Amino acid sequence: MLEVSGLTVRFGGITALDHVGFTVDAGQLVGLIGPNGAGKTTLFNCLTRRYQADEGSIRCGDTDLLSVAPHAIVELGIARTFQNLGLFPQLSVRDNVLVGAHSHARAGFLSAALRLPSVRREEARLGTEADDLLDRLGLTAVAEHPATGLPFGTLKRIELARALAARPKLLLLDEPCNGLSHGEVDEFEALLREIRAERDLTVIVVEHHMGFVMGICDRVICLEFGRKIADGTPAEVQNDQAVRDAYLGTAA
Amino acid sequence: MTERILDVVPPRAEPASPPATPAPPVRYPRVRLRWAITALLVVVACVAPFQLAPFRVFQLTMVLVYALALLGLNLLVGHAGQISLGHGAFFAIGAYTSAVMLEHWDAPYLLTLPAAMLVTFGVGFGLGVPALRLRGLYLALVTMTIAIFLVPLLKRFESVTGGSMGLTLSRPRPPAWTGLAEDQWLYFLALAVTAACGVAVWCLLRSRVGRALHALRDNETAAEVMGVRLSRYKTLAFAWSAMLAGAAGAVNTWVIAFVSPDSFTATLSIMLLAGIVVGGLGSTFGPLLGGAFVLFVPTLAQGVNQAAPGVVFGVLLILIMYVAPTGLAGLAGRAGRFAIQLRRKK
Amino acid sequence: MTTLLTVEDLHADYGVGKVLHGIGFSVAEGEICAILGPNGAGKTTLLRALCGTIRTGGTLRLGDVALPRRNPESVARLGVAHVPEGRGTFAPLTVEENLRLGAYTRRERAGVPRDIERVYEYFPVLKQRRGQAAGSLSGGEQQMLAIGRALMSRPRLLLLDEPSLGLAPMITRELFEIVRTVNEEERMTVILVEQNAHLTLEFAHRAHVIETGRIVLSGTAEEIRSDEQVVAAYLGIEVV
Amino acid sequence: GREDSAGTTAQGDCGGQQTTGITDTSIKLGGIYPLSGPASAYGEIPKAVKAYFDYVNAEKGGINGRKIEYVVRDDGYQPPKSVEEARRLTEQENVFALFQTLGTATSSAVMEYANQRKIPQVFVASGATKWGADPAKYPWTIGWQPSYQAEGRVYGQYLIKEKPSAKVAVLYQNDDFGKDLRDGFAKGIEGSGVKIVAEQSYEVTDPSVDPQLRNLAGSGADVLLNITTPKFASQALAADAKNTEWNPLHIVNNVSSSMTVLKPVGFDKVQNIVSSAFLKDPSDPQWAADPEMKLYEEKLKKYAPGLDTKTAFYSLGWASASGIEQAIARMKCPTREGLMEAARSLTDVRSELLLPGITMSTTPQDGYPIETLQLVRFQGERWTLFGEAIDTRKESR
Amino acid sequence: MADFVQQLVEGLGAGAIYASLALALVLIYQFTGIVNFAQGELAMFSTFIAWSLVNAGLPFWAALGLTLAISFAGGMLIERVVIRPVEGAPELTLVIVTLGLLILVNAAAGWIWSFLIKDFPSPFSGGVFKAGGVTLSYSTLGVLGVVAVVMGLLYVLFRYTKIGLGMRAVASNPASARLLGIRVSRMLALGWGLAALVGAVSGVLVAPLLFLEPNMMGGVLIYAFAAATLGGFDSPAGAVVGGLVVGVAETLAGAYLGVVGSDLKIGVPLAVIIGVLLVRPQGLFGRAAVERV
Ligand SMILES: Nc1ncnc2c1ncn2[C@@H]1O[C@H](COP(=O)(O)OP(=O)(O)OP(=O)(O)O)[C@@H](O)[C@H]1O
Ligand SMILES: Nc1ncnc2c1ncn2[C@@H]1O[C@H](COP(=O)(O)OP(=O)(O)OP(=O)(O)O)[C@@H](O)[C@H]1O
Ligand SMILES: [Mg+2]
Ligand SMILES: [Mg+2]
Repeated sequence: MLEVSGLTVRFGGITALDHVGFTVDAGQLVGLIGPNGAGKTTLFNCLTRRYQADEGSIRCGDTDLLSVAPHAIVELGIARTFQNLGLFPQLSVRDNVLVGAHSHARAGFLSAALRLPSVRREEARLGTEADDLLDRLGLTAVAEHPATGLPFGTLKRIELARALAARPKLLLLDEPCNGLSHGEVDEFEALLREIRAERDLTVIVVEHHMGFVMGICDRVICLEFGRKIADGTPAEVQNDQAVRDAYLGTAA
Repeated sequence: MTERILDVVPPRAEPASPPATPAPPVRYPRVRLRWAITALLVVVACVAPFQLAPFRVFQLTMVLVYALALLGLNLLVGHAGQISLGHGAFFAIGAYTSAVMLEHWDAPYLLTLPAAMLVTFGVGFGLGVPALRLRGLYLALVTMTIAIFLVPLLKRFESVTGGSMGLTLSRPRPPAWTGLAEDQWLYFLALAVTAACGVAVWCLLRSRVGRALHALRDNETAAEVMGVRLSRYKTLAFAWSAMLAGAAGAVNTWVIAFVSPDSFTATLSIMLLAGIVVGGLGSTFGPLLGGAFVLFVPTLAQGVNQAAPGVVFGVLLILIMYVAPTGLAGLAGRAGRFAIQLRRKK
Repeated sequence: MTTLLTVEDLHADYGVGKVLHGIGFSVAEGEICAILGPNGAGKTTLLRALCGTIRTGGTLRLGDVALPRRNPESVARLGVAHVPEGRGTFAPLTVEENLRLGAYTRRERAGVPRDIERVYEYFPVLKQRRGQAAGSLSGGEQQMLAIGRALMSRPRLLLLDEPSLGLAPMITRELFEIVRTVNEEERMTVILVEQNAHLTLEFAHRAHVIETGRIVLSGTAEEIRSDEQVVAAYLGIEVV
Repeated sequence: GREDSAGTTAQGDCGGQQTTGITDTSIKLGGIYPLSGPASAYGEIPKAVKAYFDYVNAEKGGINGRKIEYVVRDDGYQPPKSVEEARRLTEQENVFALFQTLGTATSSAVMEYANQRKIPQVFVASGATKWGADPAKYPWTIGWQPSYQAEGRVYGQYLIKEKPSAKVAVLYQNDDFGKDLRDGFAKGIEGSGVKIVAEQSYEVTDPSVDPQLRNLAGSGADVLLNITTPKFASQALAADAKNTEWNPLHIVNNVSSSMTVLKPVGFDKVQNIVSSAFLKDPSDPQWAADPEMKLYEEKLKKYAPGLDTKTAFYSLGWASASGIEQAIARMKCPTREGLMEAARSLTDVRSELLLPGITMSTTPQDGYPIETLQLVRFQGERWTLFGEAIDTRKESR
Repeated sequence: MADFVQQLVEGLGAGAIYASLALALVLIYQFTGIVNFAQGELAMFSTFIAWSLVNAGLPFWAALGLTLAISFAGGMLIERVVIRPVEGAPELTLVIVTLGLLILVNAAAGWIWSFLIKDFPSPFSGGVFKAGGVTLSYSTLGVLGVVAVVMGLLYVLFRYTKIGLGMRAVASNPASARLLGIRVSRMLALGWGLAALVGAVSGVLVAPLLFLEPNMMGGVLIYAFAAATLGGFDSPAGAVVGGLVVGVAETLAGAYLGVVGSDLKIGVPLAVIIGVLLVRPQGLFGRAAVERV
């Protein structure tokens, strides 16, 4: 499904990614871990064309991702959430989710301004879909609330809803458990499992919460200083000495 | 000892704000209120020209003209989040397109409206290209310089534009069947165009397009990740915004029957921006309130102090921003909600 | 032990509805005090109230002085440092400039370069990035920067809002060690808001559990940890 | 439609003519000026006009027993605003006539409306030719001061006589005023040995005309025709004085010939520059004993205390107010039609402060009241008249 | 050739004037994050104060010193009275408030001192300096010198002082700056005061060349905006280089590009700006905003 090879990104003197290569099979749930500044988010940014890769290639199915325009990434079925939240603060929660469905609608300026019947139908369809999603993620009560001033955990869930509204095949989650308490992490884990099964998702998740990563992932990749230092089952990675030294620390 | 504040340990509490089984989605009274206001406005708008003196009708016509331009500016600034300090230029281009067609080709005046819209759409699309790269302040200042540049440019092509003398035209006569006076007829023309554009913009904003504009205003990166094609939406927002300002320019030509470069100096652009900020960025009725501001407040200022109307106008502008930092529409909305709350409490 | 911070009947809101409904507790000088509670309980709001960024009612005292209302500058000048939710780094400024700003209100300037070095020792990655714009750091690096910046003012009271957010497990542990070090060596008082209740209770002296804007449970860290029922009910963690 | 309902009409001899804004004891006039915005300097003019009317009302009992009410509105020099204000004056204030709308573009915007509604727009404060060019199409509009074109021709005539092979550099404001004057000059020198060798224009938004002047200096011209508004005129005069290598004969147009322009530059730097005038200059000591001038100074002090009588804007306002007084006094019918008829049939009528030998004359076909100009030269601390007053009527038609 | 050099020199002279006001714009932007449309009018008002003082009989340099002090205090006062009530309001609200201030100050100056032009003494001697067919007046040289000095001072202020650091923090994130104990309001007032002071310097430099009247700075402001935009709004060096480029481009275009002519010459710096900004949207010397997700 996804094939990354030799991916290198540099910023001035820093090499944020250094010849990283791996593949992800359809349906897999891959955990991406590594110390702070290892390049995890940078990798996501390359996958969604936020950053320009200096070397290497990324293929998604038959497409060379690096030659796709940033806005067209979502059309290939790739959606993501952001580490530091990337919501639209002045829009309602519902509208945030509807923006997620942008790529599944066709209305243009003129047809929308004239409110052609096709646009009306499309809006109705998107509306129902969004409401279903909100319902599914327990956000109905805050649907009309602007996406600011809600607790951090709720905001993270809205981001997930928005990403799901794009009906992705590949979902990239950047630290989804941030700010969740222990119990909430468990709930989220359950939710993610269900959604993944329902929607046949391939997921890459960056997370520092080891309980979550080890519990849910089929496979874990560990980066350090932009290099891949481990790639295997959770158990393998957890016992890898390099990973322990660089990331988990002795206590883990 | 653990200090127990509750006697019974409750099961894990639900998250604080969202209750698990929600009440039916909240419908804000605001929404119903907006429909009520709209209905009221339509009635008032249709009755007014038969009740008011011709001069007042003329003033309302001008309010509508400015409101139309502000509708466009609101789309760009309020909804797409790009600042233009040069919208007077599009207003001018619309006005000149109409005037030139009337003067040189004797075109039927109604035809000049779509023509003006087409021309300004094209120009706006072209000028939207810098808007792709520039943000906020930089875009504002570049558009301002473009507006300033337009004035000598209009003077340069004297044979077409009439140079600095401008073009003097005559006002369209009402068709006999209407039985309307000229002012009334112009008023209804302006009303029809403004209302139609208002409805179109309203529809536009309540669609995927509107949401995409809002999204790119709030967070460009996230919008692009969600599939919003920034270049397309930004240039089109610019073009549509220019087109509406151009439409306002064309109607302005019908009403004023005179165009000259001096009619469209940087002052106009600045007044338009002030108008939409005062009216309320991103609000439904902001353009209308802004239009009223542009027309009435300078008059009010000279009523207060004729020796230096600018002093009064400047003070008024600053005061309005104190009282309503998010615009008059926001202020009206707040007042409305307050009233509703008061009624509920009783 | 003297009391450093006294909070009585604290109320707070964001203009729409109350978030804190009469919170009262006190923090002794040299204590690490943990505030725990579920999402949206009002922990962040409590810290904001303490540092004066939101509207409040009730009494707040630092030592003998009442904390000024709605005036975070003065609160900061009384020796309260806050690592806010969302970090609040100055994106266009460099890492080092951010750190220097942490010491903005300090009278003695001589110790500033030394303290910058100390922060670099705590978080070596910051040293590597010292000339880089703070906005370009990774999430975790920014978190480190925010904590380092707060330490630069050598505060009497340090408010930490989910400091482990986005930090790698190893760094999280180190962070807690650092908090313990400054607490012990400099008698810096710390109020720690955390989701990672287990780890927090290991380091804190006292803890308060907040739910929907009220304190529902208070005690020493030991007590709370040992009361399994409570821990399971409120904090949703199995005790190891 | 409703729009015609407001006006009133006369009975008797003048039957059917409009009597809005005029009664046996009063007459109401409205003026539109830029009191705010970039052209606010002109906002000084109505102060003197008002003083003149106050004086006439208080000391002469009005004009033929009719006291003058004078309403001033601000248009900020924006044509759409001028239309609005013109309509406010006529429809809300019910003025009898628009006396002085200032500026070419602004007055043009009003012209269509005034003629359509048959409202006198008299003595427009602008020297564009259009006010008198088409009396058949725009019978309700008439200018007052010598047209810019006429002024340009005067300078042309002067050069042909004095410097028959002059090479002229022209600096002009890029608008109707600058172009009209330049065109008049070009027409005036047609077929003679005088040639324009360089031209530079500027925009009112330009900070300075120094660059333009520098470019003109390079042309090797020996005459500089300076067609600018006051601020830019000062800049140009100063720049010319500063450039010691280029010493052309400097002609400055009438608009900018006032002392307020020359004084900041320094009198020593503007010696022997040439201009033209049709009014007595209040700062010129030669008129110190002139009764008209004494009246002006005394009454302006009395009715508009605090104004500096030496300022040319005030003498202009004073003179034009006196002009409208003459026209109103000559109305046969006390109607709008009557006013236009009077304004269009003036024969050698003097208004206050006109230079000796200069009068107002119109016919139904000739819509230019003042067409005579006097050449002046700056010497010492004042303008001195030289040569005859030049009647541009003779050359033009 | 000499002619070309002469035009170049004159362009630099004009550019230095634009730069002087652009410096004030950049200063206030750095301090407060505001684009101050009233900056030119405040400079004009300060110059009128200096003019009044000179006319009241004060020696030029004393009047100048007093004016700078008054301007500084006036700037702080304006921040207190006019800006503080809308502190924290949306950016455009602040822009409109400064526009209101522009209109207000312009009209007030006209009301107080009338719109008639006044001459203003030049601080520099009137002579010229000649070399190889090129004349350079001392006043141009003086303006360039003052601008260079102000630029240097600002650079030091921004980069090397504690206050400079604090103020950059305030401009980038006021809420965070507060948490660190930086007195934001005082910083903003200081910014307004300093900008008014630099503006006053600009006004005093400009007035002898353009003559003093309420609309004196209108045209200059547009070019100063162009200069700051070109150079990047966060760099004093950028403001100066931007000003010089704009001045030279405009002057040379007016002199040598026949089609452009003096009426359309403003289009040339405009084209330069758009061209530069398309390549470097943050301006020549500006720093690109870092954005991370
Ligand atoms: N735009 C940029 N400019 C300069 N350096 C950058 C930029 N983006 C990322 N970096 C650097 O690249 C490195 C990798 O950053 P990245 O955000 O990918 O880390 P991460 O693995 O996601 O860390 P964390 O777990 O803290 O989020 C960091 O050291 C960061 O400072
Ligand atoms: N800026 C704001 N405007 C309006 N309401 C707010 C704002 N910030 C927080 N709230 C509300 O206040 C309540 C408490 O929020 P707070 O952020 O203090 O919770 P928290 O305990 O810190 O939660 P988390 O663990 O998610 O950080 C929430 O219900 C939230 O919706
Ligand atoms: Mg990351
Ligand atoms: Mg929180």
